[in-house]
Amino acid sequence: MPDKMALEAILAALFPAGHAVTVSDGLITGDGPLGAGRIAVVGIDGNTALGIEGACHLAGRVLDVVRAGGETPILVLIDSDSQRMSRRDELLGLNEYLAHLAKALLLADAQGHPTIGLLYGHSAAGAFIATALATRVLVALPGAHPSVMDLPSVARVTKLPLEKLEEMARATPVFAPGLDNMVQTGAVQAVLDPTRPLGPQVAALIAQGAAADIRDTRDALGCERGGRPLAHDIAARVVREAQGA
Amino acid sequence: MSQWQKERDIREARLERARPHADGKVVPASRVVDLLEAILQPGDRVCLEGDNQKQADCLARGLSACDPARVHDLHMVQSGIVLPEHLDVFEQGIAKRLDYSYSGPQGARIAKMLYGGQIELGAVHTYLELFARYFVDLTPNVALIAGVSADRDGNLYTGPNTEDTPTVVEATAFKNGVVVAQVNDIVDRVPRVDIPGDRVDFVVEADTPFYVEPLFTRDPAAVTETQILMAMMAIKGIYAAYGIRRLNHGIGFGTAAIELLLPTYGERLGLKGRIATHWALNPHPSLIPAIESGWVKQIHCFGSEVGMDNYIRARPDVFFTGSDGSLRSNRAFCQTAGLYACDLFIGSTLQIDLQGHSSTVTTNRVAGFGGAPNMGSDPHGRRHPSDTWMKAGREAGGTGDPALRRGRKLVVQLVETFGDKLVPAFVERLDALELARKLNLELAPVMVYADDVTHIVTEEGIANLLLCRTLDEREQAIRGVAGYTDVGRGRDHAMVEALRARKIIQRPEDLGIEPLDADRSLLAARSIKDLVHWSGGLYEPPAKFRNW
Amino acid sequence: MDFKPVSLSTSPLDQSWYEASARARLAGLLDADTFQEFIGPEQRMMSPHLPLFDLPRAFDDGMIVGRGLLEERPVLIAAQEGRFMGGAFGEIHGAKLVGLLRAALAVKPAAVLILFDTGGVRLQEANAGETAIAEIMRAITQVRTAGIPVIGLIGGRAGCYGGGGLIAGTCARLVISEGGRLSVSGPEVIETNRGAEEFDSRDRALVWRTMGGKHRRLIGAADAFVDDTIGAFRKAVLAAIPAAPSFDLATLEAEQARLEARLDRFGDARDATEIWGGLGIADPAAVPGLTTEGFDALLARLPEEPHHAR
Amino acid sequence: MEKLSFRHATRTALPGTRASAITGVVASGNLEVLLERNLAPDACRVEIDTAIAGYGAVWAAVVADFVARRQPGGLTITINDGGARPDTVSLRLAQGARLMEMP
Repeated sequence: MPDKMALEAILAALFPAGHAVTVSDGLITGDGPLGAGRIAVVGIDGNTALGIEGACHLAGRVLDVVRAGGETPILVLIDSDSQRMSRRDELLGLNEYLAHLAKALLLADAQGHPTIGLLYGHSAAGAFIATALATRVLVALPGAHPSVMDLPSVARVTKLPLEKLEEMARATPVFAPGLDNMVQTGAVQAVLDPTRPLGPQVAALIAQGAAADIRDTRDALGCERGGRPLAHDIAARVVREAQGA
Repeated sequence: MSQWQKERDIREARLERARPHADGKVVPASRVVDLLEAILQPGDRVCLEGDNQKQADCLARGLSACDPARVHDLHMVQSGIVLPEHLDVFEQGIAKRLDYSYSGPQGARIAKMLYGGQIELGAVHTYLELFARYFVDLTPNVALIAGVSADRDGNLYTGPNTEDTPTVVEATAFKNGVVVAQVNDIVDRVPRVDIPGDRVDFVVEADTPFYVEPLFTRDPAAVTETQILMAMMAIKGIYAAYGIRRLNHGIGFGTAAIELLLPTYGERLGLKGRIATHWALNPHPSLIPAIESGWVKQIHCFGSEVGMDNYIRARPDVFFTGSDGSLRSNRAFCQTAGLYACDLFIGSTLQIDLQGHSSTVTTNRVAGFGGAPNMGSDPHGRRHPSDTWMKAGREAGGTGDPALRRGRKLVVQLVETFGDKLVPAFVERLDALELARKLNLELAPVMVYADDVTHIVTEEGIANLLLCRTLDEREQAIRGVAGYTDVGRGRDHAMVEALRARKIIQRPEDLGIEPLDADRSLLAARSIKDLVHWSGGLYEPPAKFRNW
Repeated sequence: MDFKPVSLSTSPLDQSWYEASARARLAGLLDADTFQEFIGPEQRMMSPHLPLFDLPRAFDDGMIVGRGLLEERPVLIAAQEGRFMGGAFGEIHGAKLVGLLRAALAVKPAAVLILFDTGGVRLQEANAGETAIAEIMRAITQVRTAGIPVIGLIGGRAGCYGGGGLIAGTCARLVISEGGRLSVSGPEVIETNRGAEEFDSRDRALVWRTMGGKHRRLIGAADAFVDDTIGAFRKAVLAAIPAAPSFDLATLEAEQARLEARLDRFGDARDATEIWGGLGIADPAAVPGLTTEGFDALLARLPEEPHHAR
Repeated sequence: MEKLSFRHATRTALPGTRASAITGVVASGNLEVLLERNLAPDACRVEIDTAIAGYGAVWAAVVADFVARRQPGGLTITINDGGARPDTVSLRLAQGARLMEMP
């Protein structure tokens, strides 16, 4: 597996002319120049777990962009752990905070702010859903390693030996961790080429996203790529049956 | 000159050695080990109170911390082997020989230690048997008991979980033994005197309140449709048919289902006041709806149950309570009541063989049976008649003058044909026999003997063994309710149908019960919370049973 | 604690939501005999992945979707069966809900109802389940943007955990009962990762006061607290539909303010009872024991108006 | 997992006109039963997918008893089993038959 790219290197590649992106407590916020305008940046760095404060803070920044109007795109950079697992976070309603962050990103997208997720390290579970998976287009850099569930945990719950799971993981992408598998399920649309300038690649995604309608194409991609053989068809069948007599 | 007071002299010597560790009778928890090492002598018979529920855990920790060089070769005589320390003392060489009754949680470890020769086993008793032997040949030299509080004179309040304490103290204190009690609190005045202070030599203020396991709490949420069907059959086919008023229940989900069906299904059958009025029973939370609906006249208890204290306190017409208002239980008396004064025992088991012997032991667990065999046996010493007892006696047949024919106690096994993981409850041969062979026991550990059991209730039907006249009939009656187990599928279909015609076997439809009506909506309470509501907020379930 | 007589009714509306199957909940919640299922069990659209793990499958993959009437108004409805694989999201399970939400944009029902009963992602199909959850959340915001209320109902055995908790947080209104628990990481997960000192999952009273229906209602994470009966859920859903907020900047800004205020006020709280006390409840320890009536009365007496923006 | 299949001839058709019904839930110790009226009135087919292998003889007996008692002619019965005990299987089959007999 290639090493993950460091955030500084990514930012430098994205914004050769400089940027106003900062990292504090693992939370990325700020913006940088993109074409004639600016692009807002939010995210999580350093394999940081996403808790209630972090989610609240990032959502606030996203809503700032929406409130300002215009069509400022939002780039979501992700190298996170899972959601923070603690009694306090749950006591105070972590599900609301994570859902709120996702909703803020979805609202931004719906109101004309293209949202691009760029996964460059780890991400998992609720943190993944609340950030990268809530963007219009999710792409990754080589070295990214999302995992919904790591294999030792799967082994513990299913009581299957780890070796057997590793063997099964090679045959089916549906449960095993890793970037390739998330690409195959359609969750990650594309893997960027780190040897080419990142700025233009991101700009192209924004242009492509802005032109497309708002339909979610992930299940169609998952079907094409074989990672989710049935989801697209099942969803379409439900729509057909609901529209039937 | 003959010596007639050797035991008393020894007792005085023990007390003399112990006194430096006590302030009067009071001993701090930190001095327990010193106290026990002073009192105990090698080879002593010791009752370390381990009851079905409450545990003298502080004293158990103390005993297991004694120096085996000073305290060794003890002979433990106690009803319950419950705490790890109860067996640690054998591993450490502090104790050597064991006579006991019941060992639920430690059953597997006991088996291992028996195989390994670390424990020299006297016998596995029923409760009453062991209590009886306390007064004959297993009298403790030292009793280490548990209570809620004591005053400085040693007057002891046992609290609602009196259980074995009066029996143990009676045998020890009046036969030159030494009694040490652990209590949660030393108080100026105990709420009531359960054990007078002149029978208690030392009181230890325990570091933590003694441990009690909520053994009798069955969450109604876990009662299945099959258990409800069996409960319907038991109520209609046995309780109503024999008019059973005086009874004891086991602690399984099947009997909990019966308790929860009394105010609903039982009410519908018009049975209120005609059945299930007088009980020898622990305060089962699942009986609350029946009590609140006016079904229950009175209940005498072996012990208490966690969370039931306030409820019991508020229902003195039903429960036995002391002048302070709290429950007075007593295992020896309640076992006796269950044996002689109840017309029915109904409980569950893990294995039943083709004759009807049943056992809960498996080849790697030696759990013992506690009180079930006392309840689940026909007392030949009984002389008073009741309609139920006489009817059962008539069904059992016999010859000669009817006035010379004894009645029969109903002993009912309520079993689902398959247990967890599809393990069959009906077997050709009990695992108990294999265990006896491996351990070289003269007597296989049988819970209820075939000649005591009168009915078997499964989801397939009721087998009335009283009406069987030959061993062959009996075997087919058992096979005939054994469902799809190998034993059940091995039945002689023609003979089973013939037994059904004679009502030796009754199917749900023969009793007018539609299995599809066996629904959880029949339960008077479907959750622990419902029980709390039934109790008017008096029942306070332990944390692990809450979902709010 | 508070108490009331236990109902011995056998009417379907009086049956326990917690105990009922997903199908029984659907049947009881909707007008009688109006439920029509999409991709019904006879179509046998079962998980293609569970056989790899040697696990049994269900004809509906634990997710039942369809349409029906609620007080004669058409609704689309989905119900998770919490007893099958813990109600977890797998490929088909998730895709059925995705399809239902997309269908809502086309058929414009009076509401979409989601009957949650889930432990989160089905780990045997984790990538598909996780992605489906993201698709569902996106679709919910689109349905809400179209002016169709999406109402979540939580009161099942499995609770509403993991990604299910995030989906619930995306709904316009949530109805919850005492049995319902709403959270991301479950108690066992936190205990496994952080130890029993952080969260003793066997302390059920702790579990309920941290994640249970009353706490969620009190802090504003759910909008209605109801008795554990199908009839009570039905009544609450009928009340929730007209009250559902739209999905726009104003709503999310209000939610932002609500969540920030919660952090400010209660960020240092160690236990739910501290929060309840801070809300002006005189006897926080008594809250778990309150009946629904007692709890409603308590809510009515609280000094501040509930704040439901979501 | 183990697949089992049984075919039986019945004396009569199961009353009622419902085309299909489902009862039960696949869970540990539980099962779901799907009943469909799509065979000749004197035929019944039972297809089982069970989590616990090795109980073919027990299943055969349970199904044979059910067929003898309820005469489910015309039905295809498909079962997803999570390791239910035979009494639970019998109960679900009976519940399913009753659902199919409802108007």
